[in-house]
Amino acid sequence: MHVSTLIANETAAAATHATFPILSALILVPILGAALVAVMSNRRPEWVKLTATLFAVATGGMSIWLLASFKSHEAGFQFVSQHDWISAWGISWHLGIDGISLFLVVLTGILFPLVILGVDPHHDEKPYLAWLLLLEAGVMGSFLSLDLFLFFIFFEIVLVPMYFLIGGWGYDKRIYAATKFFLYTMFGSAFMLVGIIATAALARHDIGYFTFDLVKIAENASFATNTARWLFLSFAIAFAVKVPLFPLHTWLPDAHTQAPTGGSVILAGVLLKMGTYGFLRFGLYLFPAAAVWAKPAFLTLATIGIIYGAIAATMQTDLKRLVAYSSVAHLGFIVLGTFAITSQALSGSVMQMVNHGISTGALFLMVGMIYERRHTRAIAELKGIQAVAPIFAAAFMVVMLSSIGVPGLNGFAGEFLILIGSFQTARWWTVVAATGVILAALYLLWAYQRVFHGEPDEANSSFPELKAREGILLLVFIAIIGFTGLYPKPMLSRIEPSVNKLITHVEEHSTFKAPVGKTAPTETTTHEGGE
Amino acid sequence: MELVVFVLAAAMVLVGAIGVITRSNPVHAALSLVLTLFGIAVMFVSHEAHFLAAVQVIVYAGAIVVLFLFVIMLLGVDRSEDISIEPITAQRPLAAIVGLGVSGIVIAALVSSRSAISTSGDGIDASTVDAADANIRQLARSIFSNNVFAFEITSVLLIVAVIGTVLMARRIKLREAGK
Amino acid sequence: MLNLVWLIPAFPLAGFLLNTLFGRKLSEPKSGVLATLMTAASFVVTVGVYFDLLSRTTEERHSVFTLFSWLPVGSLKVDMALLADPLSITMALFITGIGSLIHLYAIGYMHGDPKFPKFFMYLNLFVFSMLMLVLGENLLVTFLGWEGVGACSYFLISFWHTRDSAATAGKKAFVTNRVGDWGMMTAMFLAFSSVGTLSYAGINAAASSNHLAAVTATGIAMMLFVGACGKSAQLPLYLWLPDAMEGPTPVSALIHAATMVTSGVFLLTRMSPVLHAAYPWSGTVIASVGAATALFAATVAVAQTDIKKVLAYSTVSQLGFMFLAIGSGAYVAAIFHMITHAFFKALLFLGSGSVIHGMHHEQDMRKMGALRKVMPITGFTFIIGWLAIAGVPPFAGFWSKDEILLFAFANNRFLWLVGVVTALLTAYYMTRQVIMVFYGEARWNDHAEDHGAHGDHTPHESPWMMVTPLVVLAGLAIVGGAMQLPFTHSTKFLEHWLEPIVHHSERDIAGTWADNNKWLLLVFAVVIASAGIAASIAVYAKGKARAIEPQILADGWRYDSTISTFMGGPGRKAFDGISAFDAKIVDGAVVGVGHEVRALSGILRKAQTGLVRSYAVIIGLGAVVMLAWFLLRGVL
Amino acid sequence: MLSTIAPTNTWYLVLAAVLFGIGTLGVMVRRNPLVMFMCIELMLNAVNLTFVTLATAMSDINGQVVVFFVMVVAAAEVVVGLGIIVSIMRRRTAATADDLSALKG
Amino acid sequence: MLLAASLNGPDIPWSHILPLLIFLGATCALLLLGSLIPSWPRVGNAVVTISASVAAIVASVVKWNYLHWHKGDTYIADAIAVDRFAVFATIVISLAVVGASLLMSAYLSRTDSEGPELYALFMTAAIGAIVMVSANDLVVLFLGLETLSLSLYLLAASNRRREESQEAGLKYFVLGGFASAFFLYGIALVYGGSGKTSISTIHDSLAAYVSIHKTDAMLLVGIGLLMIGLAFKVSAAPFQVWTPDVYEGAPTPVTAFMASAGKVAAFAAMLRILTVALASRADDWRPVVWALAILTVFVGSTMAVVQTNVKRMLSYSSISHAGFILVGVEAAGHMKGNGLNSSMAYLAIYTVLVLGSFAIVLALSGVDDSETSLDDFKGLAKRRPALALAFSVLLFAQAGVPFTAGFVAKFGVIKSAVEVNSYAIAIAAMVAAVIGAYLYLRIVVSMWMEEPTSNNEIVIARPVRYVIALSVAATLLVGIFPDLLLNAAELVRFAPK
Repeated sequence: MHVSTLIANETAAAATHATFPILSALILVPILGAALVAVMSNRRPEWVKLTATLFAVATGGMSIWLLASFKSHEAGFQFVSQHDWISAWGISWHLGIDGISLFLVVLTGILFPLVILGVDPHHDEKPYLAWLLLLEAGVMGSFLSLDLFLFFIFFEIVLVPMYFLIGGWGYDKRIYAATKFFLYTMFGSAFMLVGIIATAALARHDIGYFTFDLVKIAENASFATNTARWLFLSFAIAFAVKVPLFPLHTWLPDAHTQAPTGGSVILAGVLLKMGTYGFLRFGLYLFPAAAVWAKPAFLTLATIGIIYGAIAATMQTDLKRLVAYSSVAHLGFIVLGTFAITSQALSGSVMQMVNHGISTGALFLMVGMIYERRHTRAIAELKGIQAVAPIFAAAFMVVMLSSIGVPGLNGFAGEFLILIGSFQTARWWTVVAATGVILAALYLLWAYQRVFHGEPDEANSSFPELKAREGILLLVFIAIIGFTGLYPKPMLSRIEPSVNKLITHVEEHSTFKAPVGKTAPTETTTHEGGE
Repeated sequence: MELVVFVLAAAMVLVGAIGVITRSNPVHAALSLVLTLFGIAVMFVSHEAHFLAAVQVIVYAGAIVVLFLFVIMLLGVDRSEDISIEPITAQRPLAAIVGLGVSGIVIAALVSSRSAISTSGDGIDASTVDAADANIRQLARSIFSNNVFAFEITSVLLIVAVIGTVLMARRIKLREAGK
Repeated sequence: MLNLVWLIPAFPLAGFLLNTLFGRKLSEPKSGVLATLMTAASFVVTVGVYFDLLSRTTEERHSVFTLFSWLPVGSLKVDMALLADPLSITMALFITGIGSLIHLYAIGYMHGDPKFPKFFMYLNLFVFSMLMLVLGENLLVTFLGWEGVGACSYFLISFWHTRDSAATAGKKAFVTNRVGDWGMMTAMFLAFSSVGTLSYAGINAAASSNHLAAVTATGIAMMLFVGACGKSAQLPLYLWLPDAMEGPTPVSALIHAATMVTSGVFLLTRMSPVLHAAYPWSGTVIASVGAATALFAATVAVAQTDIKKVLAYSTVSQLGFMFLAIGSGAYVAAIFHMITHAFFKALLFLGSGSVIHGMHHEQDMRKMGALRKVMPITGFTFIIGWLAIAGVPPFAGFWSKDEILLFAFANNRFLWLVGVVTALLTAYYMTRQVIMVFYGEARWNDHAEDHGAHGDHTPHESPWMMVTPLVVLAGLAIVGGAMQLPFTHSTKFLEHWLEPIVHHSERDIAGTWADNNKWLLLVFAVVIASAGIAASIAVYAKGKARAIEPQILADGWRYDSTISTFMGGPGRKAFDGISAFDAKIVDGAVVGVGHEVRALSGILRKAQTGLVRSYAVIIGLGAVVMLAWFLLRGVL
Repeated sequence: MLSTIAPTNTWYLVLAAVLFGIGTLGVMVRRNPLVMFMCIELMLNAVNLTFVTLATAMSDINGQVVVFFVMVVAAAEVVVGLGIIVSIMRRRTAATADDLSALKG
Repeated sequence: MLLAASLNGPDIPWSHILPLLIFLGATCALLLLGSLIPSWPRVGNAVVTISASVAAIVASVVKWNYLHWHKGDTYIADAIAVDRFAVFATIVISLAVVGASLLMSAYLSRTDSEGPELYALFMTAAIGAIVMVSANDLVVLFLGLETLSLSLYLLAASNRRREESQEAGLKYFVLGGFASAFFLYGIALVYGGSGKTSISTIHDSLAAYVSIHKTDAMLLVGIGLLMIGLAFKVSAAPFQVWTPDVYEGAPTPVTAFMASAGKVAAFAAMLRILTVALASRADDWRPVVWALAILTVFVGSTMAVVQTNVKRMLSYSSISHAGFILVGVEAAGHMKGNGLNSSMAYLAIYTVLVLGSFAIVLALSGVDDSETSLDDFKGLAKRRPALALAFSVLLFAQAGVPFTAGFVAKFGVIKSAVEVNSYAIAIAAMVAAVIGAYLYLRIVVSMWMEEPTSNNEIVIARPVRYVIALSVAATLLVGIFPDLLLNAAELVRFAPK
C-alpha cells in the first residue's frame, strides 16, 4: 500500500511537473520579488511598492489557483515536485501539498499582499518590502517542504527577515524583542536540528540509504520506542517554542508588541502556525507512537496555555500585548486538538490555524491603526472610541467576537471542532480547556470596554474614522471571518481526508485507536430537508 | 663512574635551571642557563651522542646564550627584577601546581611504564659503532637520507628567521613623530 | 407553508442586513419601520406555519428544513437545519409576535436617539438569533442562536455605551452567559461522544429508547442546566440580569423578560427525554435551584426602588418558577408560564418604559406616584399586568402559576411551599410597585427641577406606537390563560399541542393527592395572592404597617457585591499574581538565563587579564588536568 | 659501592621531566621576557635530553636526529623571539611581560 | 668502507611537493626582486604572492585529479603523505594566502609601508602550514608547525607603529613557544612509547600490540602533551587565552590569515595525528576532545557576549568555531562516519567567512587599523548599505543561518556527530551556537538599527572589495548549492589507508 502511494506520488509529481512547478514558484517568486525590490532605485518609491505588491499578489494568485485546482477528497500529497538538491547528504527539493498545508499556504498567499497594501512602514520602505517578500518565501517553504532538511532551513530562515522587520521597523524596545525572538526560536530549533539528523541517520537502517525525505521516513522507518520518543521531543521543543506553548511563550508578547503592525500580523498569522503545523506534519506523522506517548503532557501544557494565556491577557495594560497573550491561549486550543488525534479535533486544529491567522491578524491590524492615530497602545490612554469612530469599533467588534468564538464566525467553527473532537479522547482536559472560552470573553470584552466604551476624553475625541483603504482591507478579513464561520464545508472537505489519513497512519504505527464515531439510532429519519 | 658523572651533570642541570628561574638579574640567569646547557651536553656525551654534545656547546651555549647576553647588553635591560614580590594574585602557588603537576605526571608515567620503552628502533649501525666518528656518520646518514625532507624544511625555518630579523630590524617611519 | 419555515429567520436577518447597510441613510423612523415590518412579516409566516402544523396529525407535526451542511467532519454531521414542530413554532410565535409589538413600541421609545437605526439593527439581529435558537434542528444551531442572542444582549445592554454602568453591565451579561455556555458546550461534547450526533431527534431518540446510560444522561442534563442557568438567570448566575436593566427598556422587555431569558427553559424542554433518562435527583436539583431562585429574587424585589429593577428581580423569580416546573417534570406548565409571563412581563416592562419615558428617564419609584392620572392608558394596562403576575384569576398568570404549583406539590411539598411563599411575595411587591407608581401622591413635583433640562415638567402619556403594544399585550395578559385551562382534559390545548415533544417525559400526576385536590390548591393560591396584595395595600397605601425593606434585601442579599468584591479583590489579585508570575518567573527564567550568561561572560572575561603569565598559568592548569586524565587512563 | 649503581635511562628521563617542570614554572613566575624565553629553552633542553635518552634506550639514531632539528628550531626561534623583544624593548625599555597588557578582556 | 656507505637518499617526487616549491621559490624571488630591483613596484609583491598561491592551487587541483586515478601514498621516506586530505587543506591554505594578500596590499598601501617581508612571511607560513597538513612524520610536522608559528609571530608583531601589534606578537611568541615545548615533549614520549615518529608507522606499531595496563602511561601522557600543543594552536579552551589578544592586536590581514590558514593547518595536523597515528588509542583521547569541544563552544560564545570590539568579537567567534570543528574531530574519533570530511568542509567554509569578515573589519578600521569598536559599526547600513548587507550575510553565516555556507558547515559537523551517536556534544554545540548568535546579532543591530556616529566617507580599496564580494558570493553559493563543496569534501581521505 505504501509503495503504491509512493508510486502514485511520483507519477503525480511527474504529471504536475510537466505542466508548471507551481509549488516551487510559490517559493521562488517572492524571492525574485525581494531581489528585484532590493536592487531597485530608491528614487521612485511608488515603483518599488508596486513591484512588491505585484509579486505578492502574484504569489497570492498562485495560492488561490492552487486552492481552486486542489482535488478535494484526496488525502495524499498533490502537486508534488521533487528534485535532487544536496545529493551528498541525501537531500532533495521535495515539495507537496495536502489538505493540512493547503489552507496555510493560501493564508500566507492572502495575508502578505494585504499587509503590503494595507500597512505603511513609515520609513525605509524598500528594505521593508524586500524582507517581507523574503519572509513570505520562507513561510511558503516551511509549509510546502516534504523533506526534513528543507523544512528545517525554511523554518530557520524566516527568523532573519522577521528579525529585521522587528528590529528595523518596530517600536521602542524592538531590539530587545527582536534579539529575544531570534535567540529563543533558534534555541528551540537547535534541538530539532540534532533530531532531524538523528532521524535520518537512524532511518537509514530501514530505508537502506541516507535520506531526509519525510514521506519515505514516515512510511518506512520504524524507530525503537525510546529513540522515537527522544526524537519526537527534540522536534517538539522547536515547535513548542514556535507555537508557543506554555512555558516557552515569553518571547511572543515581546515580539508581538514591539513588531511593526505588518510584522505582528504575519507573526501571528502564519509564523506561529509553523509550530502547530510542525506538530502535525513532523510530530504525529513522523513519530506517531511517541506522539501518542507524549499526548498527556502536551494536552496538559496546551490546557495550561489556554487558561494561563487568557489570564495573563486579562491583566495586560498594553493592547497589543493583550492580543499577543490571547494568541498563547488560542494556540493552546490548536495544540489540544492536535494531540487529541480525532478527526474533528485535527480538522478543527487545521482550520483554527487559519482562523487564528485571520482574526488575530485583523486584530493586530486594528491595534496598529489605533497606534497610528493615537501613538499609544496603552489601554488606559484609550477611551470611548466607539462614540467617535463607530465603524471602526464595529469592525473591531466583529473580529473580536470571532476571536472570542461566537458561533457563525470562523473562530467558533475551529474551536468547537477542536473541543468536540478532543472531548472524545481527552475528556477532562477538554472540559477544563473549554473554560477558556469564558476567559476569552472576559479579557477581550474588558479591553473593548476600556478602549471603545465610555465617554471619549479629549485625546480620543478626535479619533479619525476608518479610511477607505483600511476599510476595504478589514472588509476582506471580515468577509473571510463570516464565510468560513458560516460555511466551512468547502474547507473541511479538503482538510478532512488528509487528517483522516494522518489518523490512520497514527493508528497503524501505535497502540492508539481513534474513537469510532457513534451513529444515532434514529439518524436516518431526521434528515429530510424540508418537505 | 657513570653514577658520578650523572650526579654531577644532574647537579649542573638542576642548579643551572633553578638559577635561571631564581636569579633576579637577567645576566645571571643567562649564565645559569649556560650551566644547564653544559650539564645537558655532559649527559649527551654519556649517551654516546658526541656530535650533539658538541653542537649543544657550540650552538646553544656558544651562540644562543651569547645572543641573549648581547640583547641584554644592547637594550641595557640588565637591571634586576624584584623577585620577592609577585603582582599577580595566586600566581606563584598556581605556577607551582602546574610545574609540579607536569613534572609529577610525566615522571609517574615514565616510571610506571619504564619497562615498555620501545626497542623497535632502526638500531644503531653495528658496523660503525666502534669508529670514532660513528655517531656523526650515523647522524649524517640519517639526516641526509631518511630525514632529508625535514632537513630541507629547516632551511625554510632559517629563511623565516632571516626575514624576521630584516623585518624587525628595519627602521620604521614612526608616524607618531610626524603627528 | 412548512417549507417556508426558513423565511421566519430570514426576514429579521434581511432587516438586520438592510439596516446595517442602509440604516444611516434610512435614519429615523424609516429604519425602525423597516425592522418592525420584517419582524411582523416573520410573524405572519410563523402563523402560516403554525396553521400548517395544526392541520396535520400529531405524528406529522415535525419537519426538518436543511439549508446546508455546516460542520461535517467524520462522524460529526451538523447541518444548518431548521426544525418546525409544535414547540419551536410556539416559541417562534410569541417571539415574533411580541417582538413585533416591541419593535413598534421602540419606534416611539427610541425617538430622538442618535443611534436609532443601530438600535433596530441590533433588535432585528436579536430576533433572528432568537429564532435560530428555537428553530434549530440540533444543539449547535441552537447554540448559534444562543450565542447570538447573548451577543445582541451585550450590544443592547451597552447600547448607551458612553455610560460606564451600561458598558459594564453589558460585559457582565456576556461573561456570565459564557459561564453557562461552557456548560452547554460540555453538554454537546458529551452528547456527541455518547450518541454521535447533535441533532435533537437523535439525542432524544437515544434517550427515550434507553440507548443513553443514565449517568451520561445526567451529565448532559446537568451541563445543559448550567447553560440554562446562565441564560435564564438562575442562581448562582442570575446576577447579570438586574444589571441588564441598563439597556433601553424595549430591550429589557424583549430580551430580558419575554424571550432570551426563557431560552434555558426552552432548551430543557426540548431535551426533556434526556432529563427523563437522567437520575431522578437531577430533576430535584433543577427544581430546587428554580425554587430557591424564585424565592431569593422575590425577597430582593420587595426592597427595590428602581422601577425596572423590581421587574428584573421579578423576572428572575418567575424564571425560577419555570425551572421549578421543569424540575418537577411539568414541561407544559413551564412553557405555559413562559408564554403568559412573556405577555405580562413584556407588558409590565413596556409599561414601566412608558412611565420612564413619560418621566423623562426617571426610574426611581420614590419620585413617582399618582401617575395613573397623567398616564391613563399606561396605568390601566400596567394594572392588568400586575393582576396577571400577582396570580389573580382569571388573568393569565394565575393559570400558569397554579399549574406549576400543582406539579410542585405532587413532586415535592417543600418546594411547593417555597413556591407558595414566592407567590405571596410576588403579589406583595407587585402591589407595592403599582401603588408607588400609580397611586398615592405625585412625588414627581418635588423633583421637577431635576428635569429642568427637558423643559416639560409634567409626566405625559406616551405616543400611540408605544401605547398600542401595551393595549395588545394587556389583552393577551387577560386571555392568555385560555390556552391551558385545567377544567377538563379537552381544555388543555397547550398540552395537546406540545404532546409530541413532552409526552415521553411529562410527569403524570393523575391520581395523586394533588391532582385529586387541585381545586383546593387553586383556592389556596388565590388566598395567598390576595393576602399578598392585601398586605401590600396595608403597608403602602394605607400606611398601617411599616414597610419592611431592609438594606440587605435592597442589596440583593449582597450576593452581587460579594462577588464583585471577590473579583476585584482576591480574584484580581490572583490574576495579577499569575501575570506577575509570567513576568517574573516564566519570562524571568528566560531573561535570567540571558543575565547569567552575561554575568558569566563578565566573570570569564576577568580571567582574560591581558597578562601573558596568567595565560601561561591557565594553559598550564589545563595541561595538568588533561595530562592527569591520560595518566589515569594509563595507570588505572 | 656507589659505583655499582649505574644510572638507568629512567633516571635521565626523570631528570628531563624535572627540568621541563622547572622550565614551565619559570615561564610563569618570571616577568622579564628574556628570562621567560630562557625558561622555554630549558623546556626544549629537557625534551632534547629525553630524545637522546630514548634514542639510546631504543638504539635508534632517529632520536638524536630529532635533537639536531630541535636545536635548529631553537636557534631560529631565538632569532625571531629576540627580534620581537628587541623591537619592543627599543621603544619601551625595561618593559616586563606584565607591562604588556593593553589587550585584555 | 666510507665509499661503501655512500648515501642512498630517498626518491623525491618533485611533482608532489610542487605547491611547497612554488611558495618557496616565490618567497626567494620576492626577497631578491625587492632588494635587487630598486623600482620594484609595491604591487608587485602582492602579484607575486597571489600568482604563487594560484599556481599552488592549480598544482593542487591537478594533484586532486591525479588522486582520482592513483592511490595516495607517503613519500620521501615516509616524511609526507600525498592524499586528498593534504591536497584539500593545501588548496584552502593557498586560498587563505590569496585573500590575506589582497587584504595586506590594501593595508600596506593605506599605511604607506613597504612590505615584501610580510608577503614572504605569508608564503613561509603557507609552507609551514602545507607541511603540517601533509606531514607523515611528527618531526616534520613539528618543523612545519614552527615554520608556520614563527612566521605568524612575526606577522602579528609586524606593525611596529602599533603597540598592540607588538604586544600581540610577544604574547603569541611566548605562549606559542611554551605550547610548542609541550608538543615537542609529546613527540618525545610518543616516540618513546611507540619507537617511531612516522605517523603511519606509529599507527601500525600501536595497532600491533594491545595496550597493557601501566605500561601505556608514557604513550598516553605523550598523547596528552601532543594534544596540549595542538589545542593551543586551534585555540581550544582552556588553551584559547591567547587568541583574543593576538587577533585583536595583530594587523587585520594577519588576523584573517591566522584565523584561516593557521586554523586549517592546526586542525589538519590534529586530525592526522589523532585519527591516523593514534587511532588505536581513540578511546583515550576522544573524551578529551569531547570535553575540549564542549568547553570551547561555550567559552567562545559566552565570552563574546560582553565584548565591544568587533575584531575581538570575531576572535571569540573563531574560538567558538574551533569548538564546532572539534565536534567534527570528536566524530572522526569514532573511526566511522564522516567527521573528517565535515571538519574539513567546515574549515574551508570558515576560511571564506573569516576572510570576508575581516576584510570588512579592515575596510572600516581606519588608517591605523584601530577603529574596530562596535561604535564604529553603528549605522553602517545608512552609510554603506551594501557593505552592511555583506557583513550581515557573513555574520549570519557564522551564526549558522540556512542558505549560507555557515549553515552547511555547522550542519555537516552536527550530522557527523549525530551519526556516531554523539548526541550530547551535538546538542551542546547547538545550544552554544544560540549563545554565540547573540554576538552576531549585536553587530547586526549596530549596523542596521542604530544611528551612525560618524559621517566620514568609507573608502574601500579595490582588493578588499574583491575579497568581500568573493567571500559573500561563495558563502551564498555554497549555502544554496552545498554539493559544490560537499562532493569534494566527502572525498577527503588519508593515505595510504
